[in-house]
Amino acid sequence: MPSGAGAPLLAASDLCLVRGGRELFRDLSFDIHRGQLWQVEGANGAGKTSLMRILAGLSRYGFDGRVQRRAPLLYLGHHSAVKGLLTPRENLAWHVSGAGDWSDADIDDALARVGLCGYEDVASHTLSAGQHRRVNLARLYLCRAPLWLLDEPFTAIDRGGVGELEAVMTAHVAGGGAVVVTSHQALQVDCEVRSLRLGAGGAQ
Amino acid sequence: MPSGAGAPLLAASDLCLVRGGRELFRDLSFDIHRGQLWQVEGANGAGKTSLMRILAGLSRYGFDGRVQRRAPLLYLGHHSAVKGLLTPRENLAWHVSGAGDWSDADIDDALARVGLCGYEDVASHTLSAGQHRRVNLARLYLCRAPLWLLDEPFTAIDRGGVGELEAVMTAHVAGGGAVVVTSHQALQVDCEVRSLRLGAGGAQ
Amino acid sequence: MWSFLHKLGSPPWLYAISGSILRWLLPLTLLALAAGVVWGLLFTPPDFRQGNSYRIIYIHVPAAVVALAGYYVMATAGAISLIWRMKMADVAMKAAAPVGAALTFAALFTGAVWGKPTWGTYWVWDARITSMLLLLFLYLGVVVLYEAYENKEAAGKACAVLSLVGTVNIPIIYKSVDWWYSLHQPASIKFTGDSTIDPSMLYPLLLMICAFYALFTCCLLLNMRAELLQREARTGWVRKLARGGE
Amino acid sequence: MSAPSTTRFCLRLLRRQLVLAVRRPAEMGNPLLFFAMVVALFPLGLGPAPEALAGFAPGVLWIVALLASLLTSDNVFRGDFDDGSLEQLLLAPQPLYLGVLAYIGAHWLVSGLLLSLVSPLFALMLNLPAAAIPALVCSLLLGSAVLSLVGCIGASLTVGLRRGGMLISLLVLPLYVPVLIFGSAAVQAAVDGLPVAPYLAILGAMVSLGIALAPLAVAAGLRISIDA
Amino acid sequence: MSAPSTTRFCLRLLRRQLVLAVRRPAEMGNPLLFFAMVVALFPLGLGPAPEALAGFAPGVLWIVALLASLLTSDNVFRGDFDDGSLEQLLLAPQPLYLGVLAYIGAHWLVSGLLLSLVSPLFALMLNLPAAAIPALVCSLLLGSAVLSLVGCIGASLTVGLRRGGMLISLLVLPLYVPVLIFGSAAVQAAVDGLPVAPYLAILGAMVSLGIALAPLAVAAGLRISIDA
Amino acid sequence: MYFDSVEAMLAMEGHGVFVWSAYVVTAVVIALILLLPLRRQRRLLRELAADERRARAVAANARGSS
Ligand code: HEM
Ligand SMILES: Nc1ncnc2c1ncn2[C@@H]1O[C@H](COP(=O)(O)OP(=O)(O)OP(=O)(O)O)[C@@H](O)[C@H]1O
Ligand SMILES: Nc1ncnc2c1ncn2[C@@H]1O[C@H](COP(=O)(O)OP(=O)(O)OP(=O)(O)O)[C@@H](O)[C@H]1O
Ligand SMILES: [Mg+2]
Ligand SMILES: [Mg+2]
Repeated sequence: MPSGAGAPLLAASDLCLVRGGRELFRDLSFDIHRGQLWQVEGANGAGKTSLMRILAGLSRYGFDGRVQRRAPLLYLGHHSAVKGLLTPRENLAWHVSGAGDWSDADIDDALARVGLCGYEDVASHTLSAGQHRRVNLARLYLCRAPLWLLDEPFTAIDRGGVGELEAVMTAHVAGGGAVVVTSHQALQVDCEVRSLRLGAGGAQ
Repeated sequence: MPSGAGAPLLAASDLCLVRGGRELFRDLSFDIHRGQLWQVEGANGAGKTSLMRILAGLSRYGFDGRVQRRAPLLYLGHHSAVKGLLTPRENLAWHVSGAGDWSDADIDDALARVGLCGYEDVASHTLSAGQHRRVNLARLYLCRAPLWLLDEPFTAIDRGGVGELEAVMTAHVAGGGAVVVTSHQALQVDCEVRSLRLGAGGAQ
Repeated sequence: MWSFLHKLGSPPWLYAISGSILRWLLPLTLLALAAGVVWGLLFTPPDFRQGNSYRIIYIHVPAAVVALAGYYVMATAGAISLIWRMKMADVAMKAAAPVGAALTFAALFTGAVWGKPTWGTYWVWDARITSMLLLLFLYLGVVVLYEAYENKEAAGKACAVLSLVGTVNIPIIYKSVDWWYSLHQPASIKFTGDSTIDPSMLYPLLLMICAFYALFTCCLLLNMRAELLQREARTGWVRKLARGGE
Repeated sequence: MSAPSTTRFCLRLLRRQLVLAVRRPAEMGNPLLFFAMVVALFPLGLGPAPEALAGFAPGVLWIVALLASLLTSDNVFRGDFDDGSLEQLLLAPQPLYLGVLAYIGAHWLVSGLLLSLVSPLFALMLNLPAAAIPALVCSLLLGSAVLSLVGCIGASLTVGLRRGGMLISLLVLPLYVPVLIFGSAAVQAAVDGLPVAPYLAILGAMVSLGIALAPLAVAAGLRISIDA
Repeated sequence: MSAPSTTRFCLRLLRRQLVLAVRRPAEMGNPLLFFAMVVALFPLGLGPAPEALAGFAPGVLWIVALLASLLTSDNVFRGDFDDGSLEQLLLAPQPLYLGVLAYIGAHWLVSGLLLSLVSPLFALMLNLPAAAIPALVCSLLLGSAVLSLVGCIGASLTVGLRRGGMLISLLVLPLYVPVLIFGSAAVQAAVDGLPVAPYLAILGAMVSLGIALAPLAVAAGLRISIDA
Repeated sequence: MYFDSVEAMLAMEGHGVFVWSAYVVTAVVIALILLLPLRRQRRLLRELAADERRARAVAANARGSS
């Protein structure tokens, strides 16, 4: 599917946010179409997370402008949404249960692809920081929502894991999805990366 | 001070750790001398955090081997130890209060150096993820302990911040301190980096 | 003496010696229990005031006495574990708690059931009964705290701290409960005369008390053996045992 | 896109909550043990005379049940808020009303239901006449459902607050008062040999009203808390 | 290296804890509000006859104070454990005993002390004779210090547990019993016109014992919890 | 033997329910505290033995294939 065809999955117009007396961004307008990969960049405190939450619809007050969402979306935030007392398998099964019917084999397969083969049945709180996040990232292999909003997905992930995540994102974009990702690292993907730079207000 | 002179700041001998039925490392012995920079590497779940906690003395049961600490140390872990209801200034003042007497100017200076100038007096829970961690990292500018144990200090920090942290670490090592750091990124420092690779057991 | 203490700290030795003790103590205990029960239930005359309901005494009193003694065993083991850092003391303390809790429950239950025919009610807030209830809570606290920790070595230490705090507190708790009881108006019901017990009733009671002490020892050793196996699962002697056991 | 039916989704959510409760036996046993121990405090504080105890047994049992429910309801959403699961629930396509009902149902099952079932034991210990025990169990069954419904409203409003403390008790205790009054009145009526049914009917009406309205309030509260 | 004196360090820790409490007024007001509301529940649950109320006022006031202290002590170390501050405290060169004492002291100041100071108000609401009020305040002042000391032991042992639930109430309530007995006995003695001093002396002895020993247990508990 | 018949023994002049329920519950408690650790010990040993066999099989496989 050619990039930019059809109605945008998400349209933001005139977004403007002031927090703690600082203007983080103003008059931000953009359309996210199928087949696009957007990277939101900016120093610490530039407003990346705030923007992502506005796009996802989690923040509904305190900003100006309009966001129109025309497709189901997947949002992964700073928190891993993994319950320590459940096993990775139970966590993943619960996470994807809202969106479709997945067999146990699908779930184990997704866990294996994020390198958690052999850890399916331990309590998640015994996992290391990176493994903990990987449980959540395994959703990317099972998710059918066309629009992904990923807030710093590479946190605590080792180099091999980052490469695989980039591959998944590329594949999703190539298959007609769209991805908005924040990261402090440069993305190594073989598709066009549109950059959204948030400027002022951050740590210098 | 030449690297390796005198008694080691920390001596680990025959460390061996089994967690959840997996052997993470065995017969690990090393001495950390003044003027050395060690990077602990390994995939997610390789046991880096577990090793750091053993070195710091926070884990005392469940491993074999001996750790001798001969100098005060500074440990920064996955958790930022920043209280949301206190301001960055209060947080930092409290953190360094155990080790020396610092004037308010010193503290503001350290906060400015991590890019938090202007944020000294807001409640810490309104800070962004990276700024939150920066409050804790500001301790590095005030710390007189010769041995630093830093567990993934670059998490959530933007590119500029990473560069500055690397400069601080280099300066500390050049000044006769020692640093043990875990990170998934390659360090860009102009001093020798000794690498400690933890192998088996991690996510593949 | 020192070599004995040293041996006591060695898991394989403890495992072996407890095995050979159990081999004769366990059958003996069961035999004594059976004999005591049959004697008490069938071969003693009824009490002139309480009739046949007094036969509960043969399990009530031993259970209560041993449950109380059990706390001291547990607390002593906890103190040893914390002060001399002896791992086996940890294990013993952990092993004593569920047994003590079970016996305390038995004492409470039999007491309550006995209360209905004699006092007309299942429960009164008498000093001794109340302190028994508190003892149950103290035991349960140790059991639940141990289960809540994942790292069993840390769990042992935490329970040792708790039981040590308990040792300081137990006398205070008992004294205060006794005092509380005498402070408020006395309950209308009293325990029946204790020393005026007839020899024909006394001997089976003594037998049962001894049997319950033996039972406590057996359960303690059994629990310790299971705990040792779990803690030492990765060591050579347990592996050898597992291979031989098949 | 074959999204699974909403009912299935909610049943899964309910199961997840129950699994979490069972994995944390101390959490589940806690309302019961708390109940047991606080009930035991009353004779210690007020004196052991059996008649006096029987006199205030209905009130004491109800107040302690209410406290047990209050204390556990604070945690219903807290863990999910802290680890980000709540955001995911709000973003799920299924109606939030039903998801919230699953949370409330799980809370009632592991606190109210269990507590009602073991309450006869404690009633006996406080010398409550045996004739009043069925009334106690029934009123607790119904009343604790209302307590869970109302408690979750308070929990949803306070879960996002950093300075919340146990603010929930301030919000929720006044709303608990009618339940306490009718609940303990039901037991007292049974003690006095009066008919109990009217009280139970009122409690039942409260339950129905609560099931219809409380999840709406909880859903709104959660949306606000996520934003704070 | 001029490490600041240990006393200064502890005073700073105490100040930090107090600042945190003041920043969270709901947290600080909470024991008071909880106290007020639960005390208000009793007339509702037990019936409002004034003489009856006066009869059980000493016990009820003490039980509610005890619950308020229990509920807040669960949180003493929890926040610091979750955000890593506790690791830093354990790694500090100053003796842990004194640091722990600062935590306990702060907890007593914002729960026990405040509660004792406002208790006369609630005592009047429950028709407690005015003559007994000094005894109530004194016994609460001393007794709540013991409650804080013991409660922090429970908190330190359970802070690291993922499956802890409100396990602390199981660990701590049996140990609270002596305080409850002597505290309510002191008030009862004052109501009956008997001398109160012996009871207060016993409570004072408990405080001294607690200050000497409890911080040791708390320090040991924290070291274990950090490791679990 | 004090009682004349089995019925008399069961009834115990009206106190039978209390006496026998106390004895039965105590018997169950005793059985539990004896059997639970025994069962746990047996299960642990069985698991360890299975582990051991698995490890040996893996080692044998590795030797066989190389
Ligand atoms: C739930 C209720 C009860 C509890 C918790 C309980 C608890 C105890 C305890 C702890 C002891 C051992 C005391 C010691 O060794 O110092 C004991 C002994 C005894 N109990 Fe009970 N009891 C209960 C009910 C009853 C009833 C209803 C009776 C009979 C009417 C009874 C009769 C006795 C006798 C005769 C002794 C042995 C004599 C003595 O050592 O004083 N108990 N009980
Ligand atoms: N409490 C525990 N019980 C059992 N296993 C544990 C526990 N904590 C950690 N582990 C295991 O120890 C291993 C190492 O964990 P650790 O946190 O040290 O990894 P790490 O190298 O720091 O990884 P990361 O890069 O993801 O931070 C993991 O495989 C984890 O499953
Ligand atoms: N609740 C709040 N009240 C006031 N200001 C806030 C609040 N939350 C965030 N801010 C401010 O908004 C700014 C942007 O925060 P945000 O979390 O969006 O940054 P970010 O770009 O995601 O940074 P990072 O790279 O560190 O994650 C920060 O300067 C922060 O101080
Ligand atoms: Mg961010
Ligand atoms: Mg790590």
